[in-house]
Amino acid sequence: MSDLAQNTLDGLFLGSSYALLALGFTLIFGVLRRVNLSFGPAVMFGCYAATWVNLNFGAGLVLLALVTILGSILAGAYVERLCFAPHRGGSAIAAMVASFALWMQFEELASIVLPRHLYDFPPLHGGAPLAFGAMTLRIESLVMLFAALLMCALLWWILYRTRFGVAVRAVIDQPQAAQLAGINVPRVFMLTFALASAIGGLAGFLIAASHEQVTPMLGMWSTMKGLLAMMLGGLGSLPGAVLGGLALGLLEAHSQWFFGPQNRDLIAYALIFILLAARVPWMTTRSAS
Amino acid sequence: MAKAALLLILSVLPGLALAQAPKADLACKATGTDFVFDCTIRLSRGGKPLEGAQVTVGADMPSMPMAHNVKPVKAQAAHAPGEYRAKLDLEMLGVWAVKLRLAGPVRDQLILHYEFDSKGATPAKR
Amino acid sequence: MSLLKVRDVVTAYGKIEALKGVSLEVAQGSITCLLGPNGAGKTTLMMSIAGILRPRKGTIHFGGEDIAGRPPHAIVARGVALVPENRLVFPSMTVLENLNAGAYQRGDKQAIAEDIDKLFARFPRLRERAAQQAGTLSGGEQQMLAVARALMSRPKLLLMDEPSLGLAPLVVEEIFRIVTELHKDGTTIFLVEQNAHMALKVAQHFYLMEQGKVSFSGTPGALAEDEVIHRAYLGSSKI
Amino acid sequence: MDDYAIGVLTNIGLISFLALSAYLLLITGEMSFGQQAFFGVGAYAGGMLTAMYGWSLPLAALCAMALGALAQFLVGLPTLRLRGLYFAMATLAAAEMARILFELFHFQRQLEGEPVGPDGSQGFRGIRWVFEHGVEPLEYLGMVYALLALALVAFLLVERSRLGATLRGVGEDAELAASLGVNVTRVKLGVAAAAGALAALGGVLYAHHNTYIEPRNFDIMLGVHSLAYALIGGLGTALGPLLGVVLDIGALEGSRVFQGYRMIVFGGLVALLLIWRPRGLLDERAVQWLRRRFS
Repeated sequence: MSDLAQNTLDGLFLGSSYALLALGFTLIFGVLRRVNLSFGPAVMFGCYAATWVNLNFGAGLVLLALVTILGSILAGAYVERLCFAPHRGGSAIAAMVASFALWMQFEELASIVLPRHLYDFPPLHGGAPLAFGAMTLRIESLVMLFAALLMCALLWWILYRTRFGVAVRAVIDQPQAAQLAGINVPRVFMLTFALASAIGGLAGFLIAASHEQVTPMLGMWSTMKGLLAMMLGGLGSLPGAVLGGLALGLLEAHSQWFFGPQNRDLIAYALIFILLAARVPWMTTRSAS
Repeated sequence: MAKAALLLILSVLPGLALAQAPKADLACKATGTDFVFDCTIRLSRGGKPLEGAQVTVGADMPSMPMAHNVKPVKAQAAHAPGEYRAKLDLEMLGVWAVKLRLAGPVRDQLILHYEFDSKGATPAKR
Repeated sequence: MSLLKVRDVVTAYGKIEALKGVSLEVAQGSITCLLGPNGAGKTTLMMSIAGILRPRKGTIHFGGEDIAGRPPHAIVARGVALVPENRLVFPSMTVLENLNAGAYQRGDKQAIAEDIDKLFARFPRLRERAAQQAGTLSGGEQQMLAVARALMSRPKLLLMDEPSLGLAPLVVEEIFRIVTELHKDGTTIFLVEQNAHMALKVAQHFYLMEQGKVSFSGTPGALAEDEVIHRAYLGSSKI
Repeated sequence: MDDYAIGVLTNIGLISFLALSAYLLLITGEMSFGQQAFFGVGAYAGGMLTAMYGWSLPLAALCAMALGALAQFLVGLPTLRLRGLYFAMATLAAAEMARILFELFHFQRQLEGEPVGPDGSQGFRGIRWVFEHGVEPLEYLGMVYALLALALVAFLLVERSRLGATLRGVGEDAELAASLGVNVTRVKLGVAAAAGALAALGGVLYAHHNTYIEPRNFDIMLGVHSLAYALIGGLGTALGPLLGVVLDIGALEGSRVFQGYRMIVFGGLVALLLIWRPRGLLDERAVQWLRRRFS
């Protein structure tokens, strides 16, 4: 029985990191109707920037978090200007392939700045994990879960209680009507991109801290997990992103326990394929050209 | 081109000609300059050292080998029989698939996986 | 004194010139109407004025300043609001949220609340549906919401692109009643309309457009109505 | 031409099959992230038939193409009604499943005391048919380009025929095409099988050129690259994807002078190119213009 509980805890921890990534993805997809394949690599850029700062100057956790988030925002702005702004009225595929081209840039830049295959990253809390009876819970898990919930609440407050939120939802709902209502749509795109990149940066920081390491694979990993969680939760829906992330985390934790790591990913992909093929309603409501 | 087309038609019948495949192992150490390694290659065939072969050494990354690769270099024969030396300039560290193309007495190709780090290279365990 | 002066505006989609040098004026406080067959460029002109499309040549003076090519949000800030063709409400936002979005550029919370009450008085059906998602409203109700949302930015000039499109005759009557009421309150209206008969009853001045150019300008009495309708629907082909 | 140049040209040739496969799907309105899986199916099937069972390369290639076609047909069947990003994600999931299955796939035969065959993540070594039959690199290059020419001729013929118009019709607006009497389901499944076969052929040729394959060769990177080739080169004609491959691999080889910064330079160029030509260099307009000038 305690294995089930332990797996569920681990699943929630993993799932909350996916949820944060999926939130960033969904914000961009919701507003721009575009897939940003450079979302993960921008997060990796942030983590590498923080690692570089830590290696050269040594820095406290808060400063590292800030550097990660700022790095991700900077990288996100670069991607938005080069891949998404020029293709606003144009084709979604061109924007996506352009973002893939920049992914190549980020990966090579990372391997130039920090060539080693693996760099360690300071953990959030050095001490031993908390123990309740047979179950152990690492501080990182608690912080990750708390961060995910906090970010959801913050996003909900921004979207439903601020003027910027009205603008974002208007642009998501009907971009031309938003223009006519006097909303500066290009600015909303940029600010939303920055917000999404910040969320990604936070996720990247927490992921790097909980794994206590940074590798070049972080870019691909976070793009894939964010994309899958977004798909699982329903394309373009913010609550869906969180649910999708948690569901993916729980699914992976449990299937890893019963079937081993490689089968874990196999099962996750199989589930996504079956759900898509069955055209389950919550996953295929929003049209995605 | 005509020979290639002829070959296409001729060899439709199944045949099991499995010539003796050569073997190789690699010893590389870092040279101090970024990502450049000095490698000695020991070639053998049927247990005997393989001498007098022209060996070109290249390397691919496992993901996207056609694009992520390094320009091959010609290895020079070293003093010991069946030993060749080459300087390998990789673009980044990590696991590389080292590709040895042999010409001369035997024409073949071998691919060995090694993990390259700041010190040298060790066979990659995957 | 004309509030809006359009001079030799040329707008093109790629190589196709939808507007081939359009010039017209909208007098302050008037209802000016624009008639013309489908594809004459009426909607293109509206979108060029509102900034959705960027004119290649020509000027659009509003209150003395040239707004041609300015982004839509800058034009809304100067007091021009467009009620677009087929309405374009925010479907998954409620009626109230749609109205608030219309007042996006305004900061005066108190005045916004008052405006909403005034609009609910003018459009009672919208008050009943205030908490409903705009996508679930009927065509006529969505048209009213689109007009109300445009009014939330307190425009000096209201552009209306075929408000009667696809609506039942009774609803069209109500739309034109609202247009005359707005006119009485002092709003200048530039109306693109297919329904020539209704439009000519309310307008003080009208223009006819054909193939991207203005082909007639005058007061409703200046041209026999059947001649107008003939040219408005069939273009000026001589039979 | 030294071995290195022949190697690059051969790579360009065999990857072009993958690019054509992605292009074929793109013009029928389907964005696939999964062509690398069928490329892998071809590589594994072809490699096993020659290295483990002594088949000849041509026969093994034909069989591998059939398997690739069948595989994509089976993936196409349940995803018929998916469109846009949903279809892309379904193909991505299917391709990643294939990659993981390759990782789990251990199946070897003892030949002359040596285990030969796929060994999971250790990969599949010793696909040496080309060396055992004394095929010179130049001959192999000739064979690859002969097959590529065949495929190209087929594409150009189809594109001028009614079938070509039907494909693009389904791509532009499937409902409209259906209303004109096109059996959209049959077209989509036919295209899926053809695309699978094309990708598999590329895979077979790659396996025998490289003599070694491993699951990580067929990851998402290759999938998105196959889309990028078609998009950079242009969606107007079958020559577009080939141009994309030449630009990609050619520019990468050419830009060795940038040494470690190749990807940064190349990635930037691709992004800028797409801004200038969102549908690639040889897009529909360019093709029309060229046809007018030369016909």
